[in-house]
Amino acid sequence: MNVSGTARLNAPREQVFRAICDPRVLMEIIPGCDAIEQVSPTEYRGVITLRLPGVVGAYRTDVRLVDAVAPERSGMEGRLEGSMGSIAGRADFVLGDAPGSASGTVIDYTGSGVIQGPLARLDSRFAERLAESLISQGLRALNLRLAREAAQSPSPGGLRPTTEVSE
Amino acid sequence: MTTELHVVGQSVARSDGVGSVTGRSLFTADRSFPGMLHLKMVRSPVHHALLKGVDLSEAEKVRGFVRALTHADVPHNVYTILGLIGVEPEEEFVLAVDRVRYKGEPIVAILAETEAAAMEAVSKVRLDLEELPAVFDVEEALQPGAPVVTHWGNNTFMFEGHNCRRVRYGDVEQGFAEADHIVEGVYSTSPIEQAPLETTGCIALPEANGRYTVYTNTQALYFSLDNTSIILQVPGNRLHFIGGMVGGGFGGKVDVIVEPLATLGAMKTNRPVRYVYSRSEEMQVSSTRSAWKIRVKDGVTSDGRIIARKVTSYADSGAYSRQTPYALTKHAANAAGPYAIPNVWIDAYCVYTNRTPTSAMRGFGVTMASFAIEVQMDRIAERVGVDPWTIRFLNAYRNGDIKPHRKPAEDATLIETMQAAAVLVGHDLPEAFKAMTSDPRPTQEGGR
Amino acid sequence: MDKVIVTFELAGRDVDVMVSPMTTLQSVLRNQLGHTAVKDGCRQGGCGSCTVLVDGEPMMSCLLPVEDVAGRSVITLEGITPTDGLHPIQQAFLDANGYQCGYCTPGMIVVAKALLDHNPSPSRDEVVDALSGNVCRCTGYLPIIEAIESAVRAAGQQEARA
Amino acid sequence: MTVTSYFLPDSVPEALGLLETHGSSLLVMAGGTVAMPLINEGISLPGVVMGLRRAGLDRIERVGAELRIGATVTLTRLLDQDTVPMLRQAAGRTASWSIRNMGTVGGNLFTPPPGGDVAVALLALDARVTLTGPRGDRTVPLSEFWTGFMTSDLRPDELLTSITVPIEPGATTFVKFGRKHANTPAVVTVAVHLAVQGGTVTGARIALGAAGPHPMRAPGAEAAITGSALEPEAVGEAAAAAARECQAFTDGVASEWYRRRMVGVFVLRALTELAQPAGPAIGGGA
Repeated sequence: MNVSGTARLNAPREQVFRAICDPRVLMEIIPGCDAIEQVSPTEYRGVITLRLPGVVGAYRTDVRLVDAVAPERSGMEGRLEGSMGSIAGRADFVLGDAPGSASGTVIDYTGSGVIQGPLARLDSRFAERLAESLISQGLRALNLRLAREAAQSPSPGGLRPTTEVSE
Repeated sequence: MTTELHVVGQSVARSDGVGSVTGRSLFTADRSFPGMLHLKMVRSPVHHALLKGVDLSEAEKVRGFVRALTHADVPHNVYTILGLIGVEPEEEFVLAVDRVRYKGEPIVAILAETEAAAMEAVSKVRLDLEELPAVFDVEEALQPGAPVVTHWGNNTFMFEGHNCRRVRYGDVEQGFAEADHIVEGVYSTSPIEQAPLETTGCIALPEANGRYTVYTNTQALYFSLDNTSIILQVPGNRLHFIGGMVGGGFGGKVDVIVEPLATLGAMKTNRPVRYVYSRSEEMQVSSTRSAWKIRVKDGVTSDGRIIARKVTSYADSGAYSRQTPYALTKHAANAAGPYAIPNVWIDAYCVYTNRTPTSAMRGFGVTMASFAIEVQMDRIAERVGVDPWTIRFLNAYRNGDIKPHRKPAEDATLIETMQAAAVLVGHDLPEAFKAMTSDPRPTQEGGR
Repeated sequence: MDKVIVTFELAGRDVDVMVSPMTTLQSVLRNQLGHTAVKDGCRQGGCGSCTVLVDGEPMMSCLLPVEDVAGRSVITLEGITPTDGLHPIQQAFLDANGYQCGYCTPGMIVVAKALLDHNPSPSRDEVVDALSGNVCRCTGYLPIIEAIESAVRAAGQQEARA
Repeated sequence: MTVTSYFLPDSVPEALGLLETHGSSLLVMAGGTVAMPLINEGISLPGVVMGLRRAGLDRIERVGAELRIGATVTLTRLLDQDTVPMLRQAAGRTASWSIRNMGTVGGNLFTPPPGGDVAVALLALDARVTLTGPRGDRTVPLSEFWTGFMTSDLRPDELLTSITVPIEPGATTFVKFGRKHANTPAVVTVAVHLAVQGGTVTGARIALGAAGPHPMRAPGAEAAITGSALEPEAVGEAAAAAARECQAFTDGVASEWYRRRMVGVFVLRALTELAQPAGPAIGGGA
C-alpha cells in the first residue's frame, strides 16, 4: 500500500510543524480520533474510531516521530490495529514555503505500509483511496484550525495573518 | 443405405435434468454433517515476502477455534501436482514455509466450529512478513536483476536443460531471405478466471475403518485422489473420493487444492471438515488461464505461401508451475498453426511472476496460439492482397504433412471446416477451394 | 452469545428455527431446513443462485438476516415444485435445455416464477431485465430465455383452453 | 467478533437509543447490500448490528413541491413513482430486481463509488438529507453531505432518516455507462438537471458518479452551458470542463485515464440528448 499527497496550509512552517507534533491538535484534526496521548517526546498512542459503510470498529494506533528536522520534515513510523486488521508502515512529510505567499506552507507526504488481516483482502487501491481521503480531511481541518489561531492572535514578527482559507 | 441415427442429431433429454430443474441434485457443499468443522485459510496479504513468523496467540482465544494447521503438520508439504507424471522440480508448497510468492498464498489453515468463528480467528492471526520486490510482467521477469521468483534462481521452467521449449524445423532464416514479404505481430492475452458458479470445495469425513470419504467438486477425481495420497503419505485405498454434480469447472477445478488440507483436518481432529472457497477466494486465488505474449514473424512469397514462421512466446505461469509447463508443451506443438510451413522456429518460455499461479482453462496453451496465428494470417492476407479465405486454403495442412515438431498430421480437417463455414456464411468459394480435401498430397509434391 | 428463535412461513407452513444472531436466510434454509435448492454461489448478492421469494418478491437470501423475514412468507424452489410432476416453468426448462451444470437453475426458475406472477406475458426485454441479477456460466442465457418464453406460450394456451 | 446481538428497532427513537447505548461499536444497516457481503466474506466482523428495515422509515410521499423519501424506501419503489422521472431512470439502472427489492435509497448514499447511482441522480436534483439525532433533526444539502471517500457529515449519534427532493420543472437526463447492460458497477454515471427559460439554460446541475471519492457536481461544466442554448460549442466546452475537473480513479472496473475520457464522452452525450430530445425539452416541461 502506497499513499502520497500535497496540500497548501495558511501558516508558516514553524507553526505547522508545532501543530503536527501537538497531541491536542492531532486529536482535533484526525477524523474519528477519540483519544491520543504523548507517551514520550516522539511517541504518541491513540484510538481512532472509523464508522465506514458496512464496517465499524476502534483502532489502536501508536506512532513514533523519526528523523525529525524541524521545521522542514519528519518521518512517522507506526502501526494501526483493529478488527479490520492492521497497517504497519512509515510516512514522511516535507514542509516547504508556499510559492508567492509570505506565510503559506506546502506539505507533501508519502507513505507506504503492509496491510494484514481482512482489510488486506480488499483491492489495495481501495485502502489507498481511503487513507488519502482521511489524510486530506485531516489537513483541511488543520488548515481551518491554523486560520482560527491566526485570526485570534496576530502572529509574532508583525506578519499579516492571511485569513483566506483555501481548499 | 442410410443408417437411421437414434441419438446423433436428436435432442435427447438428459437423465439428470429433473434433478437440476427441481434443485434436488446434491452438490458437494449442499451436504452438512453433525460436528462438521469449517476450514478458513490465512493467506498472504502481499505479493512477495519472507515469512519470518506466525503468531496464533490471539486467534486461539476465539470462541469456537479448534486448531490450526501449518506446513509442519503436512506429511509431504509439496504441491507440485504434475509430479504425478514426473514433472520436476518440486517447487510449490501446500502451506507456505518461509516465503510467500503471490497474494493469497495459503499459510495457515484454521479449523473452527462455525464459519464465523473461523473467519474471526483468521482475522486475528499475525504474520511477521518482510516484503520483497515483486514482478508482474513476463518480459520484465526475464531481465537480469529482476526479482527472482523461483527457488532455482531464474524465472523460467527448465525444459531438458534449456530455459524454453524449442522447436526447430528447416532453416527459418533461409526462408526469410527468400521471402517477398516479412509480416510481424505481437499478440498478448490476459489471465482469465474460470469463475464457475459453484466455487471450489470439498467435505472430508473420517470413517470408522480408518478410511476417509471426501465429497469434492473436482473435475479430476483420481488426479485429486492420487495427489492427496502423496501429500498426506496415505495409500490411495484409504481415500474414498466421491464426485458427482459439478457446478461448472472450465478447468478451474483441477487444482487439487482443497482436498489434501480438508482430509488432513479430518485426520487431526477425527471430525468432518468442510473447506469451500468464498467467491473472493475463487477470484483471487483459484488458478486462472495464463496470460500469454506471442511474437510472430512470417516470411511470405508474393503469391501468399508462408515459407518461414518464427514464434517467440511467453506464458505467465504466475508464482508456481501447476499445469503451465504441460500447457507450454502443448502450445509449442501448435504454435505454428494448422498450416504447412517448410521452415519453423519456436521458442516458448514458461515464465514465473508474482501473480496467482495459472493452470487449466478450456484448451489452455492452444487457444492463445490460435488467436495469435489467425490474426497474423489476416495480416498476411492484407499484405499479400488476397482475401482471408484464400491465404488459409493456400497454406492449409493436409494429412501426412510433417508438422514442425516432426509428427505427421493426422485427421487434419481445416479445409473441410472452412468449406462448411463458407456455406454457413453464404460465401461462394472458388471451385479450386471447393474441390480441395485434407487427403495426403500426391507423392510428386510430397515431402513438403 | 444467546441464540434467538425466529418464526416465518416456508412454503405455506410456519417453521421455527433457533439461530445465532444475524444468521442469513440462505444458511438457515440450506443447513437447517434442507432447502438445498437455495444455492451458495457468491454470498455477495451478485449471482442470484440463492434467490427466494419473500412475500412474492424475489430477494437474495444470502444478504437477508433470517430475523428480517420473521412473520413473512418465504418460497424456495422446493415450494414451487409440486409434490408430483413438474411446474410448467420447470417442464419448459427441461424441454428447452435451459440448464447445463444446474447450479444457476433454481435461482433462474424462482425469478421466472416471480416474473410470470407479476406479468403473465412479458416481452423478451422484460425477461432479460428480470434475469439480470442471475449469472449463468454455461448456457449463454439463450436457452434459459427461450425456456421462459415457451412457458409463457404454454400458459397462454392453457388459458385459451380453460 | 461474531455477531452477538442483532437489533430490529420498530421506531426511530428506539434506534437512536440503541445507537446511544452501543455507540461506535454498533454497525447500522438498512438493505444490507453493502454491509452483508463484507460480513459474509469475513472482512467486516461487527459484534452488535442494527437493521433499520422495521424502523418506520419506508414512507414516500409528495409534500407540496417536494418528494419526501424515507431512508429505507427500497429502490424498487422508486420505479413505481413518476413524480421525479430521473429517480425512476436511476433506480432502473441500479443492480438487479432482487437487489432493488432490498437496497434502500438511504443506503445508496453510503455506497462507495463506483456504486451509488441513485445518489448521483439525487445530487443533480439538489436533494437534501435529514439527519436525526438525540437533539432532533438537522437538514444538510446532499452536496455538502459527503466529506471524503466513504465518509460523511453524519455524526456518530445520528441516523439518516429521509431524503427530500425538490420537484422543479426542467430538463433532466440520467446516463450510466457500465461494462454490461445491467447489474454492473459504473465506469461513469452522469445526471443532469437544467432549468430552462425561453430556450436558454438559466441554471444547470451536472452530477458525476464513479469519477471521484463520492458523487460530485461539475461546476466548470455547469458554468460552460449556463446562459447557452446548448449549442454544440457550449456542450463541447462543458464536456471538456467536466473531464478536467473530475477526480477519476483506477479500480477493478476501469482505469483513471479511461474514466476521465468517458466523463467527457458521456457529459457530451447527456447534454446533446437534452439539446435535441424527441420532444421539445428546451423550453418544454420536466
